Amino acid sequence: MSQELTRMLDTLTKDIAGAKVTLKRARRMRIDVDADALPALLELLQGRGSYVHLSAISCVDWIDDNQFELVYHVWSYESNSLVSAHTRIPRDPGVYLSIYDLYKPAAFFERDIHEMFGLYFEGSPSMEKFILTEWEGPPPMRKDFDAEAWVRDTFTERDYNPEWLKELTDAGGGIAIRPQDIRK
Amino acid sequence: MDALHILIELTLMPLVAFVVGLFMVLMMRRIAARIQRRVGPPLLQPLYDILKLYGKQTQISHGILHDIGIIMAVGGYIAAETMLPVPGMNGIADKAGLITLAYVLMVPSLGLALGVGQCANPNGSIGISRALTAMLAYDIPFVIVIFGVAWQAGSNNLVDIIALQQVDGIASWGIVQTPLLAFAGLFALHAILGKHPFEIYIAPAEIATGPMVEMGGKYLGGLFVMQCFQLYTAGVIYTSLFLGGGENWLTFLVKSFAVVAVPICIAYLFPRFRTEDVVRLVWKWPVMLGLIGIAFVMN
Amino acid sequence: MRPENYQAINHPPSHEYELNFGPNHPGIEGNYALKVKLQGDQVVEAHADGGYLHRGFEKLMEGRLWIQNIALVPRICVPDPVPMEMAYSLAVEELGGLEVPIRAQWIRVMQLELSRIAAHLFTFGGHAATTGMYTTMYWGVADRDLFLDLFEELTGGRVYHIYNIPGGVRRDIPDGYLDRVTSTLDYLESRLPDYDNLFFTNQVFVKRATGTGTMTQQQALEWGVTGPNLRATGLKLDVRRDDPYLVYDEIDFDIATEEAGDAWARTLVRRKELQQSIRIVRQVIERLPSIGGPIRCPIPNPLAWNVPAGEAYARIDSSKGEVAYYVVSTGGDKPYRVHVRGPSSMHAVQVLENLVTGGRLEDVAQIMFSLDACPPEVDR
Amino acid sequence: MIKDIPIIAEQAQQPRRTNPLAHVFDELMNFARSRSLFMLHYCTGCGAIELPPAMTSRFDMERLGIQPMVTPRQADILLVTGYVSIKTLKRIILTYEQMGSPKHVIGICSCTVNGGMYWQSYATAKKLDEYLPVDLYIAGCMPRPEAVISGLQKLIDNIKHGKSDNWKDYYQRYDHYLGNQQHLFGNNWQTPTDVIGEAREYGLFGPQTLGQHTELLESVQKPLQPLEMKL
Amino acid sequence: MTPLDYLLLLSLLTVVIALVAGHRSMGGVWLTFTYAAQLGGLMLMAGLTNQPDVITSSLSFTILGQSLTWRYDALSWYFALITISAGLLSTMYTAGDWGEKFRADGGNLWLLHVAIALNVLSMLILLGSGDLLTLFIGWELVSWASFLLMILAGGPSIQAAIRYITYAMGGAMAILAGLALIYGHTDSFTYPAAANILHSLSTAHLWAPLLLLTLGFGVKMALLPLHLWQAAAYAHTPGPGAAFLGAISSRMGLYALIVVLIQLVGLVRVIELPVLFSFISARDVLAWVAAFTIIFPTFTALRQNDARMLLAWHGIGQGGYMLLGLVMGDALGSAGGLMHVFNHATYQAALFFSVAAVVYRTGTADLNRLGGLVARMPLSFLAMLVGIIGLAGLPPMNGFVSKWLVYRSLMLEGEPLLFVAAVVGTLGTILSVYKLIHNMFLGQLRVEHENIREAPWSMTAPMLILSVVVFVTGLMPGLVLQWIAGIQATVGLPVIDYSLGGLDSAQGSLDMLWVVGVLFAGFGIGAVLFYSGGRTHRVHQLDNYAGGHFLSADIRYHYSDNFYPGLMRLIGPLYRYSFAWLESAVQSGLGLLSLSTQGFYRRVAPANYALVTAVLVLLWVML
Repeated sequence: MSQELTRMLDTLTKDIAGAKVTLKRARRMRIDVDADALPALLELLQGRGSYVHLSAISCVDWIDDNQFELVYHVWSYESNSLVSAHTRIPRDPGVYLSIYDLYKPAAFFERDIHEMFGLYFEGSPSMEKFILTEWEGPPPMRKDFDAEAWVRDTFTERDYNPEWLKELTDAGGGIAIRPQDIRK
Repeated sequence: MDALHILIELTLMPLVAFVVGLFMVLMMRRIAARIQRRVGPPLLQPLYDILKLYGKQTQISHGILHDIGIIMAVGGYIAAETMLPVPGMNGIADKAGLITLAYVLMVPSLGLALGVGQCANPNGSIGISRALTAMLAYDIPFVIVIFGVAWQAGSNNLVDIIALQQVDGIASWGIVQTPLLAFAGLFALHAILGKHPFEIYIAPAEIATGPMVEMGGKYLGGLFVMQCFQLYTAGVIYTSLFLGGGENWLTFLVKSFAVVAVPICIAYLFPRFRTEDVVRLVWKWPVMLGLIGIAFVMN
Repeated sequence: MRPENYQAINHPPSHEYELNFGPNHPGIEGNYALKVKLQGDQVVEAHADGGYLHRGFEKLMEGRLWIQNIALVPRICVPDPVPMEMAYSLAVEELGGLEVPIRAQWIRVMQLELSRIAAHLFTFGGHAATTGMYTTMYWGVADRDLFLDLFEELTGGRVYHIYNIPGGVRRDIPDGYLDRVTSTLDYLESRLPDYDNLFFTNQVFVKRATGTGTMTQQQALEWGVTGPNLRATGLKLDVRRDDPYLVYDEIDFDIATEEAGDAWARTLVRRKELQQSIRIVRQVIERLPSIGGPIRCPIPNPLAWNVPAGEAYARIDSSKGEVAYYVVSTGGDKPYRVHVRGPSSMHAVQVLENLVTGGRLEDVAQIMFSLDACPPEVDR
Repeated sequence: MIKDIPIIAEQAQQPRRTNPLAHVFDELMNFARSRSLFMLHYCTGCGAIELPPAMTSRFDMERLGIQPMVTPRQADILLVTGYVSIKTLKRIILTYEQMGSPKHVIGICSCTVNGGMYWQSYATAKKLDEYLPVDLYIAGCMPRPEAVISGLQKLIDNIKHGKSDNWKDYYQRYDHYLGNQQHLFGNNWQTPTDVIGEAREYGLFGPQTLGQHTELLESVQKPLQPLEMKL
Repeated sequence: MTPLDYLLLLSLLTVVIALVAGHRSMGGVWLTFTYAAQLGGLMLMAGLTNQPDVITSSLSFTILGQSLTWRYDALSWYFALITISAGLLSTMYTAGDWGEKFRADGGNLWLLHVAIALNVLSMLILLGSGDLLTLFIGWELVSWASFLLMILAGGPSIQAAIRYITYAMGGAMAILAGLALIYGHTDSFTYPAAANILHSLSTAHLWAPLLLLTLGFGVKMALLPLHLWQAAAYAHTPGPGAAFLGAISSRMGLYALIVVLIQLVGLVRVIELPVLFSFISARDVLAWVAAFTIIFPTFTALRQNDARMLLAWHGIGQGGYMLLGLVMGDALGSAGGLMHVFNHATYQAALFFSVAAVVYRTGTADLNRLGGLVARMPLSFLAMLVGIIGLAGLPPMNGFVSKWLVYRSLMLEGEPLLFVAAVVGTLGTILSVYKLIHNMFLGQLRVEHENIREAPWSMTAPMLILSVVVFVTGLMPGLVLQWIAGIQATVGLPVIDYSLGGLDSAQGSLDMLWVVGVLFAGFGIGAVLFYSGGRTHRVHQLDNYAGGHFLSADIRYHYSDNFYPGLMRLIGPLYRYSFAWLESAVQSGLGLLSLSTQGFYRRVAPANYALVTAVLVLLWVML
């Protein structure tokens, strides 16, 4: 079955320049495609390949390559297989095309990627913030945003050696052998 | 009847109503708990709630009307209690008949409606709109029942109606004499109490508890007091109209509690209707039965 | 809130008014908000507003070891946490090329289905409470607690189990555990007629739920609806069947469907799934004693485990719908990227907005609960 | 598992009550308060999943006089169940200020104590008691219903003995809390409730009610004056 | 010169002053004094209420051998009291800032003064009619005077007023035909002669004049199928004019109906008069017309989104209670019906004044564009509150007493369906008045209304006076009931056994002193309870529960439109189908009638027209 699938996908994608189909395992296919060819590929997958269910759009920030990788996971209820269409776009302008007119669920994922990565999708119905409406920092999922440093700057840590515990320790209570004594 | 005597009665009757009402609220919550396989609240829980609410140290008001609304809601019921005869006390029941009672009972609702309106909260306003719609629904069978009973007794005076029913025991009770009216009355009573499935105007999941939305502290306390009075009033009116009132305090209380228990036992087994379904249902069965009942009574 | 929001400006000369469902509202599931614009009781516009439960899981996971993340993932969906652990484990196993022992797979199936039962009982309670039917909620939550007890015995945690780890499960089932599961299932089955009488066939409820929040098959597919909500429109689609994971292809169960696609159909589908889950668990109980072997495959030192580079997409069917994890590894000791696809990110945003618009104020809460939307999945 | 937060603020000088019955009355009110706690129905985080079991048939909180209430106006206790994302924290503060005193905050789950397992998350606030006066923490991830109920019983005990008036601390050290809030939410932060005015009106004014942070607030805010009736 | 002459002359003087000084700034004040003088003149005749007596005017004419006389009895006095008081308060209201603004907005203040004065004069003339011919003349005068008042605002009111005059002319034709029928039998227009002949007429022959007269007077009264003109016509009349019209104008129809049904035909005869080929009597027909007049306009009012329209529709509905009470014919019912005339006039005027004050300040009466005004216009709110409690018929206001009397009478007469109909009307009233007060005064204050102020004293004083009257006559209904008892004695109805607080009767009495006393004692206890609780502090309306969200100033969260959606889902289709059908049916029917009437007027001289009609109808009767 998988062989058939691969063959079908090959015929489907032969018009798409640079599309590379990989069969990862049963029911999982990976297609690497150029950024400008991706909408055409998805249109083909949906229209001729019955891949009607957009499972997710994932975005990966390859900061070393200065690229965003967008992965469109589409599922076919007929051939019961998942195609993950991978494409990479430059990180810098961070603008890409929306596939909302093909897949309605894309609206949520694109909106999500927009606020988490700062990647703008042209033609998406709403690019307003949804989750981070009250967040003013940079898009947090970018690799160059250091959440831990931000947390350290913003919040103070709880004092784990409060006064009342010190008094207790001074009065001879607490741990029988202290860690530093063991190390000696 | 001298002035002092009547003054004592007027003071005692609301007090009795409040105390009995507290226990009716407790009964309601205990019944709910038993149906839901729980233990339920302790004996004085309703009292604790009210005390606590009146003892709140900071509370907000949205304006004078917000205050007046609660005063009217509680005061209207206090006034209405003096028109409900209890064993040994008639209050001013003979100076204000059934119709007056029915209309005085609308004063608390109107007061509450005003208070809620001033809160400027849409949830509250929707709650009031639903409550008034429900009132339009249940008052029709209610007045049909009142008409039937008043016609049967030849008087719209509750004292006369009770006296007439006590002539020869159970056989002269309204529920035996006019069973159709009694059933319609019970149905209307269920809707008046606003218990499920008629609980359209509290509806937490829809309108965040409707009229109570901005009520806190003594405002909510007032509503809790009002709930006590409401249960008591419903029980006593029905007892007086159909169960021969109270020969003595024991039978009076037994009957009133039993009357209130009936809708409560039903209530916790149902979800709530939509507004128009409430109106449709209440305008269909109790009205029909009530009118047939009146036809029997008037022949 | 900013001071300029209190500045006076002209009011829109409109007959519409705004009402906020949530975040502090009993008609909303969890900490979530739906802003609706109404005219009378007719919803004109609805806007979902999320982010109240946002913790940045995906960011957090990039900063923690592969094994540490197992403690993090169940928190993504609180009422039904097991599928989250499972999907993550499956994805990591795929990356690492781990072969899960067959016994562990059966235990995982049992745990998944028990979790589904608990989640459905909880949902029934919530759905009933939106229509004012608190007794169902009280009963449902109390009966769910029995399943939490089973989890506690198996895993040590009532809600969050952290039981599945890449490579298998943490510990074997205790002695006599399967008997206790059987007796709990028997008890639940004996309670089902009560629930039917009280809730599922209660005419007032049926009247309120039929025709509420109806979606067609076409709409459901278009909007990316999955799970019980999709099956309530009459489509026999289930990840457990279409894309079998664990040992679901060896298990005999029916896919529960209903035709109507409204709130009542969705509830009935869950009611039928409850029985199917009981059936599955009973099969597991039957087979499990005969399957020996280890409960997990050996993995390297978890604190210094570099998962081979690659990417994996694991999908499973939770009680809400399709849960999927997209995991990218660059061969380090931490994931490079984890993307969580919760089913509610469709149900609680687009689908909810669409179904609520044009509907009635009375039905907003009911639609949300009948979709069984789980806000933390949206917010992550 | 349960830990009291010591009350740091100095108690404001209470006016001496000369009526001998006042003490009895206070005892009665404290008792009524302890036996009737309305908790706000607000699921702020994942710990809320253990509240339904605690409320419903199995553990039944109503026998302790605790019942859920919908709006902050009606509620006495605010259960902050789990991590508070910054967006939620604003709502929690709004909600807390709308509640009528005496009000009590219970932090449930470890995340309210120190951020818990989300200690490095950019989206959640770490220590709840920096922003609100917390009466009681119930630690655990997540605490079982038994723990929640035992924590509530501890609170009941405290209220009965008049020991649980941390809510006064919010008025008396408003500047401190407001400062922390401004630090997190920005200098334009304002809630519709006029806490300073309330403190003044109810005699809860403390030495630290006003300070540099309240000055900042007053410089930016458009105070919401109640709509007085005008002739 | 009798006191009646003084009264009529004073009224004429008022008209003259209005003509001369109506456009001056002080004109309103002078007019107020002349109305007060008229009231004084009326008080000279106050003795009428105590004994069944008649005061005749020395003015009389003889035309075509018929003498025209004017005289006042207790009934006329009662209606005249309401008329003059309404005129007085309306003019007082107009005299101050309202009139200034009206003029500044391009309204014709002079015409308004003149129209009100003319209305009062014509109504006084009508009320004094001593025979059928003067009744008709007065009737025509009143119709045209009302028309003048309705049309003077221009704009949409023109259409409404023309609609009114069409209906009124149709009604006048019917009246004329009825009078002609009676004249055909008696050759005389005097009441005794008419009464004699009507008593002796057979059933079939009595029906014709009765039907014609009831239809004719019913137009002004806005009885059910003929009610469609009224609401728009009243609502579009400028503020105090609407209050005046709403208070008394359409009650002239009731006055005429009382004259015909009770004084001429006799209620006993009406009760006995069977509808041909059926088992119901004329009274049943009238009672059901009244019941439908209560229900349908009330529920139409529920759908209105304009405060003035809402009130005007209620004015129609409340007329039903008056007729319903009257045709019950017993002491309680007729007392209730008659008392409701007074009660309705008081609260309806107060309500219209209050709405006019809001319009004065905000410029709109659209219920969707107001809200929260109680904080800014508390006195207007108070007047409206008292007014709506009266209108809804709840204790302790006077509307409760009159409605109670009607209910009680329906109970005693054994009319369960009518009783239910009356209660349905009351409940519908409660629903719609809550909508009125909620959408205007409660709820969210719109930001553009943040800075408005209470209406000036010249406007609040009349409404507060009326509010006090509404309350006092509710507390002590005996004050009004003594006049009612006088009327009942005069027109030959059973006399009510009243006391200061209501009435004593074996089958259930009403003592408003006790009821109100206990109610206020209850409020007092409620207040003590309330204020014994902790202190409260006031908050701004944006400090409000909104599901945990922050409310901001740009959000409209005032629930106003489609206020009873649940109910409308049930009965909404009725509005769409039945009411629309009724309206179009009546409209086309009356359109046809008015067209033909118009044709008659154009081609035939009016005097001949009357003759021709009379001949035609006589022929029909003879055959």
